[in-house]
Amino acid sequence: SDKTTIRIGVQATGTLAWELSVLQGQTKDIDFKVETHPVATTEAGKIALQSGAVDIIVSDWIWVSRMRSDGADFTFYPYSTTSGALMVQRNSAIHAVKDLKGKRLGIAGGELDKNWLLLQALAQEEQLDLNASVEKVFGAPPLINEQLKQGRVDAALNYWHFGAKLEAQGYRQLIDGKGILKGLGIQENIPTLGYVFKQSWADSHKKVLDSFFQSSKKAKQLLCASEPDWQKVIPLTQADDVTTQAKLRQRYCEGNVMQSGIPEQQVAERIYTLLRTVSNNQLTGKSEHLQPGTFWSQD
Amino acid sequence: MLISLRTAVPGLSLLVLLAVWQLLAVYLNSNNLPAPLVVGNVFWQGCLSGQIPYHLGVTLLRLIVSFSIAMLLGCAIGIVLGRNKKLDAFFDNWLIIFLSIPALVTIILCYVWFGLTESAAILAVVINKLPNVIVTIREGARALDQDLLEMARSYRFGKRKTLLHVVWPQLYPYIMGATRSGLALVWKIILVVELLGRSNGMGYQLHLFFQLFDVASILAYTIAFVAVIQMLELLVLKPLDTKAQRWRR
Amino acid sequence: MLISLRTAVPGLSLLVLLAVWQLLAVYLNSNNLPAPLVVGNVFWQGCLSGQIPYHLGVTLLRLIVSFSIAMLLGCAIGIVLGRNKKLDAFFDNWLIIFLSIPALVTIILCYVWFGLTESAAILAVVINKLPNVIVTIREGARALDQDLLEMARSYRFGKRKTLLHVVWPQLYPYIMGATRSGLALVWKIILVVELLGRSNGMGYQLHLFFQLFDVASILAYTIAFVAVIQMLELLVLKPLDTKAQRWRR
Amino acid sequence: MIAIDIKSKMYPAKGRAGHHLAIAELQLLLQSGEFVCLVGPSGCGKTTLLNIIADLDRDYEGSVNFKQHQTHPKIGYVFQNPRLLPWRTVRENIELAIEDNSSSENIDALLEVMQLTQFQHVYPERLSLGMSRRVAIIRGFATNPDMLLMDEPFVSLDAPTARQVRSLLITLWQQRPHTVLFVTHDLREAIALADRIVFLAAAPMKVIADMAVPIPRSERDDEQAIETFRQQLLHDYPALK
Amino acid sequence: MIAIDIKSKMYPAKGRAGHHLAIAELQLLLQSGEFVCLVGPSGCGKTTLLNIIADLDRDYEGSVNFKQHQTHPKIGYVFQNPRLLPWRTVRENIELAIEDNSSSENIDALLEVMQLTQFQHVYPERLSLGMSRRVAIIRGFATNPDMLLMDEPFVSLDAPTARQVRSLLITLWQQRPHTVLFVTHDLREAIALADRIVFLAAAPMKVIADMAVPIPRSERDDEQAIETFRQQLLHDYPALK
Ligand SMILES: Nc1ncnc2c1ncn2[C@@H]1O[C@H](COP(=O)(O)OP(=O)(O)OP(=O)(O)O)[C@@H](O)[C@H]1O
Ligand SMILES: Nc1ncnc2c1ncn2[C@@H]1O[C@H](COP(=O)(O)OP(=O)(O)OP(=O)(O)O)[C@@H](O)[C@H]1O
Ligand SMILES: [Mg+2]
Ligand SMILES: [Mg+2]
Repeated sequence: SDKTTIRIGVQATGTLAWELSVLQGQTKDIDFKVETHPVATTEAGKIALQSGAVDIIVSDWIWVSRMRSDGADFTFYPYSTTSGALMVQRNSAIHAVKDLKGKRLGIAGGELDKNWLLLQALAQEEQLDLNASVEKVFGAPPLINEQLKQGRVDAALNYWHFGAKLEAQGYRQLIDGKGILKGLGIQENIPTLGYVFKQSWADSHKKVLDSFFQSSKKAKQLLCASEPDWQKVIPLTQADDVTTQAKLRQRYCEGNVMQSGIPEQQVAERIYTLLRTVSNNQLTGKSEHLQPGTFWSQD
Repeated sequence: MLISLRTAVPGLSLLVLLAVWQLLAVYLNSNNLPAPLVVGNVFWQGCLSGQIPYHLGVTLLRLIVSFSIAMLLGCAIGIVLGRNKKLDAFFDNWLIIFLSIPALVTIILCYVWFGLTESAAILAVVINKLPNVIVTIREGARALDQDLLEMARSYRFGKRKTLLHVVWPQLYPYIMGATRSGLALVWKIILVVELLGRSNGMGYQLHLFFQLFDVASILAYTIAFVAVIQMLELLVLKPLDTKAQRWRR
Repeated sequence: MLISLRTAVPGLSLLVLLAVWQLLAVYLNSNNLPAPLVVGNVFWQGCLSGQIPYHLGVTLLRLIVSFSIAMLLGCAIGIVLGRNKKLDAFFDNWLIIFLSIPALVTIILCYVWFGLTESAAILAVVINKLPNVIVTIREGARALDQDLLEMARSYRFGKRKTLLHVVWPQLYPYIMGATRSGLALVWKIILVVELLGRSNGMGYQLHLFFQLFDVASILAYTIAFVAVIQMLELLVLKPLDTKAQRWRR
Repeated sequence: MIAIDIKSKMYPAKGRAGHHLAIAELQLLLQSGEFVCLVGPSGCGKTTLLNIIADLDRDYEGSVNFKQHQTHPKIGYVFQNPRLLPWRTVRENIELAIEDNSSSENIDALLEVMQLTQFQHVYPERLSLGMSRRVAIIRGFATNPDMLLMDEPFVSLDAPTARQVRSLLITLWQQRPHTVLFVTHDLREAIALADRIVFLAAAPMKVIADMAVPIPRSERDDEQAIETFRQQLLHDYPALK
Repeated sequence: MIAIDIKSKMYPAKGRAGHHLAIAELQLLLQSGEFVCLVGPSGCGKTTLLNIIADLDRDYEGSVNFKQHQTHPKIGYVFQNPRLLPWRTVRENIELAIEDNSSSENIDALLEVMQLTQFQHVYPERLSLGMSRRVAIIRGFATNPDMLLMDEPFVSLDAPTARQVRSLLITLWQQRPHTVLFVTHDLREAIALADRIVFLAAAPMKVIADMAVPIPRSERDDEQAIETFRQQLLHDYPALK
């Protein structure tokens, strides 16, 4: 077959794998071939993209902008708006961000975690310097979950599927990324994750890429709407209990990029500036503005 | 009687280890330390499904190739640096630098430059392991017995004979040390290498289980690897030791 | 003249390395390998802002503590196992097992059991490093000169004197090997330990940069560490070497 | 008095070499303060015997009894090879063997006699073999032992030095008579020094002759009396020729 | 003919030990096929000299010239200590030193004379020191060298064995006269073996006497002629006493 091949770096535990499995089930509708390349971590995905082993990975637009400012020609197309969440014990006394004061907070991914930075910005609006007033515990996501379960931290800010797993086990979600943005006065649905690929590659594969995006959208809808398709995906969730599976599906579907996807430039710019100030340039790099071309547009 | 005791002791020590593990598991009673039986079961399932043999095999292949390259090159360079003061003065710096470059850096650079290929992965392991071998063997080469070297020279042993019969046996304990602790090191590095750029192997799998916090599976895979290393020790290293140490009184 | 040459060679070798790096950077012209100057700049900024000294300090502290514990314990156990065949037969198995348990597993278990605390981190490093030290020193202890030990016994040196004056100097090259390659190993492990569960230190920082794929910063931090190790080598290990090797002809 | 009664000393089989019966049924009585020379072919087990007496080798059948001494007596063992610690200087090597560091003048005197004063701070690798041997002899003397075991101690010494060292040994022995067991291949030396000479045969080691020396102790080994006694010995035991 | 002309041999200063002038202005001519004994006090530089001749030490001023030989001649060096490879058996140690492995009968014969046949497959750690020395001697002989350097080779041999080995040495030398440089402290042995004896003094090494021996070569060192010549020597050079 002379179908164009798209090579995609897929994290074994990520939702992209679900989608692709549905998508690949519909070979007759699509005019391209997907070649999945399993990667273990997000970093492994980035390496794969840089070394040219894959064409597309899933990552975030802040990173894309940062890399662009360093001369790389990556670009971003929205994939999901799901974001991490702040979890506490069901009967915890913590009910609002300001209750975190003096508590032990577990944070996945380190001090440049976007949710953590935005949470700090939100607390700032309430005149609370979170960075100084909570006892931070950074660690790998699974360890952070474990810490919460063992009661070694009072709250945990973790990636969304770790949050979902906690939720299925009866933990309470205090606030999620979307909620934090709302609190900061940003109502728009901003994508957190997206397909990232080389601009040059995209330019020469416009048609295929477009049809890939279409198919992926369709796959998403199938996953959320059709029971048989979901059943096929269940083993990929790597969760044994139905509650967790359901929670994962729910969170995943909530994150669907319903609108055309491209965020309004000035909203993205606002978040960018926010992250830039809170992280003291560390997350975004030197560039004062979101790099033009960070968001890919077909035309 | 004596011989049976000698073979019994290692078995006994294994049993004691298992008992300690079982006790700890019972005492902690959390799924952070599953009991041996649970892990054994997972291990067995993994073997039956072919998952463990597959990933173990892939990793072992990488391990053997990169370990052999690193040991051969490392011995050669180590001997040269240990015997040649001038070269040593020049390359000493490089050695220290390569010793202290984080594995992460070399792995990323290897992958980014040479692509996510098998050879890049192996190269990354070799680069990480090589300086360690060199440093150990260099110490050995510095401590060579001058008397015996002079003897070899006056009886015109030549390069090959000297290396084989005079230098090698003296380096043997260093090489054994580098082999044993080196296997462990390569194994540690290979896990990271696989984590960052391979789609199979123990490192890839272990990370998966870590994400799922599946300690039983992590331990099952660990057991598989430990078993292989034990076999290697019993079937290759121990007999080599016995043979090489025969001459000691 | 000779002395000035001797001090010039290491400098020269550094220059050559820098030149190679510069050439590679120019040739590849990608931000995956920034030029020395770029990295130097990042390094300088990091020093000025106090970031590098802070994280480096934290990591060094961990390194020193865990390295010292591992070396001391490792030497003691290594000597005992090397000299006592029975104990060795029993613990040999354990050693191999602990050698081949992946760093990931011990680190995770330490953190899970003892929380994301400083002592858990150090314990994890020690557990990873200890078997390597033991294995190397054990080889050394096995190769001890029987004649000198007999001499010490017949002149009633006692335990302390024998250890200090007869055993230690013979183990010296093994210990130096274990120190040099061990520093590198501890450094590699500490990075993972910090990455998985600490809120500061080089590993934590490197992971942040790694997430951002900021190779320049990664290299800048690497340089900081390499500089420290070089200092250690120049100010401690080299003089020790010279002192300890004085007696050689 | 020292009663040596070795039923058997066997070196275990190992590799291609079978086990080796080094000593069998050896009885030997040493009076305290006696100076005994052991003379026997190379490989007959002299070093093995000294090791057993020095308690370095416990892997034998039999017993070595030190009467008069509750514990094992202090032994100065001059090994067949020097066995100096290469990483300690000449002086340090000697001092390490002495339990009390008080006898520094004693060491000075010994170094002087052995013509090693200017080498006292030198590492053994920078000595000639004969010089290392002399250091080992000093070490044996300096410990002021109850018993002196000397395994061919004077082989690398030139004639004048050997004479001086023999004279030193005799002086030391006269100051404080201690039991000396002295291995040598040189019959003249044995006759000059010993109260008693024990002749040994090999495989396994056994005593073929044990005789008192009727000649006064002397540092010189080429006096006529010695030569005469030697001729007589060679005549009585042609195996020694 | 071998022309040795050493302007100076200096051991460099190191640690607390200053530099040491071992040899200064030493001229020595050896005829090919000559058997020369070196006699001198311990530490005078005999081993240093042999090392220079054997080309093991190139750090000296001066030259060693081998006439008749384009290249450096094949040398059999019996070191002062045995220097056997402990991880090779007796036989392997000997065979390794031989370039062609054809001379296995030769080795058998030598092992026989040295009474080591039954130890040929034993590792050196299981030998007595005297036995190791004998192995080293066999190694030196077996290479069939152009020149034989022997550094106190017979010190650990009992009298009968020593006589046998001397006899072997003489036989070998008669079969194929090669230059022998033989270090010994035993004047009788030197007189019995040598064509010429060179007496050395120490610090730095110099020749104090160089004389032909007017006595036929003999394996026995206690013949009357030897004793007479020795007495005369001691009389002429009291320093040797
Ligand atoms: N490696 C060395 N470094 C420094 N000095 C040395 C070294 N080797 C030997 N010497 C010195 O050189 C001198 C001569 O040593 P050499 O070994 O040649 O003596 P020798 O005549 O063989 O003595 P012996 O009869 O005791 O073997 C000695 O004073 C010794 O201290
Ligand atoms: N460690 C050992 N293992 C096996 N056999 C040994 C060992 N040491 C010595 N022997 C054997 O025991 C016998 C006696 O050895 P020993 O060293 O006591 O001889 P010796 O009388 O001191 O000889 P020499 O005069 O040559 O020093 C020798 O035949 C030797 O081969
Ligand atoms: Mg002996
Ligand atoms: Mg000498």
